[in-house]
Amino acid sequence: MAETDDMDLTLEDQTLGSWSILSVAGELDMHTSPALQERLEALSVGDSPRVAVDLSAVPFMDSSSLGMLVANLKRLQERGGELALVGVTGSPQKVLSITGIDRVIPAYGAASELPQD
Amino acid sequence: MAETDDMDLTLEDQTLGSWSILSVAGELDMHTSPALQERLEALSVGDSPRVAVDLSAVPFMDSSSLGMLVANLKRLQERGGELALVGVTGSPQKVLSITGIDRVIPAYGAASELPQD
Amino acid sequence: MSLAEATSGERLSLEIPPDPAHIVTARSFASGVARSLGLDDETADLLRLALSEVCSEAIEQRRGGRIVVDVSADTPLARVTVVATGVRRDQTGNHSIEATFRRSLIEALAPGATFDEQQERLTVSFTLSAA
Amino acid sequence: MSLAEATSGERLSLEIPPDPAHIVTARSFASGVARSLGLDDETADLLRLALSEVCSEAIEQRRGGRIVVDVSADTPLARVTVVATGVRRDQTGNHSIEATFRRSLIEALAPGATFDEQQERLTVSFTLSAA
Ligand SMILES: Nc1ncnc2c1ncn2[C@@H]1O[C@H](COP(=O)(O)OP(=O)(O)O)[C@@H](O)[C@H]1O
Ligand SMILES: Nc1ncnc2c1ncn2[C@@H]1O[C@H](COP(=O)(O)OP(=O)(O)O)[C@@H](O)[C@H]1O
Repeated sequence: MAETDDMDLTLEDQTLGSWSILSVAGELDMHTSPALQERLEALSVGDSPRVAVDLSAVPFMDSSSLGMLVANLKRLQERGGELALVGVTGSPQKVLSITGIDRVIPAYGAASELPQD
Repeated sequence: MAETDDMDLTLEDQTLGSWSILSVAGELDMHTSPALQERLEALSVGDSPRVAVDLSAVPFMDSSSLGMLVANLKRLQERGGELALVGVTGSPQKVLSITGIDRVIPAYGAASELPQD
Repeated sequence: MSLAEATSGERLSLEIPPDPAHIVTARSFASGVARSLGLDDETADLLRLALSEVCSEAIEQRRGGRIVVDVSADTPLARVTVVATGVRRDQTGNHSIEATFRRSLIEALAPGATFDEQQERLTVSFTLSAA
Repeated sequence: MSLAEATSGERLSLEIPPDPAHIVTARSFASGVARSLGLDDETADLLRLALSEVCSEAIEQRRGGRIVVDVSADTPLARVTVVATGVRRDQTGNHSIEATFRRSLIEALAPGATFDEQQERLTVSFTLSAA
């Protein structure tokens, strides 16, 4: 399990079956989203990588991370992989639904619900 | 039990033995402390009134309520009563200790520790 | 003080350098304004998000200069104006994918928001109503 | 951005009407500034309290006008200046008990704070160091 903490955002990843789960804690904006992008890229390696981003500890999210999420979805799919979101409520849910990204990136209530086939 | 809620500050009082306990929830500053003063006055009636102010749900307190607390201490003592504080930690503790008011108004960890003699 | 008591036209302002690190201050400012104007939680969230988006837009497009946020008590709740000065970064008019999402969010949050873009000055205005 | 990266002299400003209802906005502003300058929690608490006190002092003494709070990244952490304009309320120089507590708090929180009082203008300045 790796951990990054730049005071504003904490990023932790762990493996659950075929998925790498990246848990984000803190506010996601133009200042903090580059740290998320960096970690997402580092996890999107190997064959058919499956990466899930857990947003349950994100009290605020604006549009700054949306382009990056969509770009990572595309990049993962090109490698035969998948991107999913977990624990989407509150502020992230609002932003994802207004922009329609919730129809593009699959979301699960909890990491335990991720498909393991 | 009476309740006041002006959106910024919530005030609730209840009786515990010989004490009236006024529980404050919210930030105490120049804007909100007049509401506390009003409720303190309303409780400082009758013979030898004992009034305790519970500050355990006050995340921020500045000097605006100090003069009022000292004035109420004096007023209660003149009537043979008492003023006490309960649950003083964090921001209230800091302000009370810097100004030395913690040496003037007795403080108890919890309402159950108030002397009932 | 509830909004009803707020003097119409009463103005609160914030000025920050155009740096992503300071967008958090725009959101905290929004939290304070929401409390002093007595906005409900949902409208406060809306104001925080709208200011975060508008400041990001200003920072992405400009270099140097300042960002000034003005909130005035007004009907129905408040009038918000953000003025960013500084040299325009992108002269071609190309918008990043972030900018596209940002515009659609701002338009959803603050219908009728106006964008006045000039060489050294971007002015975004919108009226805040209950979320 | 940590303080180490903050450009020295980088300035954040807040302007509020001299009304007790808006002191909460000065504290929220302080929270945001603390996060964008990377202040530790204790120093952030100190800045919130100091700004709450200085704004209260300005509001108690004056009528009308404006309160402007400026925070600049500086050694060791930041330079804070609060300028309140408006007509002086108390011409006699009598201080309320609140004002006495306030002054002793400000002096404890920000040793070396300066108060420059003039008819229509109060300027309070202090240097912020780690709590
Ligand atoms: N009055 C306060 N006393 C103690 N801590 C506070 C106070 N106000 C804010 N904080 C702390 O500062 C942090 C950031 O403040 P806040 O103004 O809420 O920023 P934002 O609006 O961007 O979330 C909060 O998470 C909280 O823990
Ligand atoms: N980013 C946020 N998302 C949701 N709620 C928030 C956010 N920031 C602040 N709040 C809420 O707004 C309230 C006041 O904000 P804050 O800026 O912390 O004021 P203060 O610094 O005076 O405590 C907080 O208690 C918190 O619940």
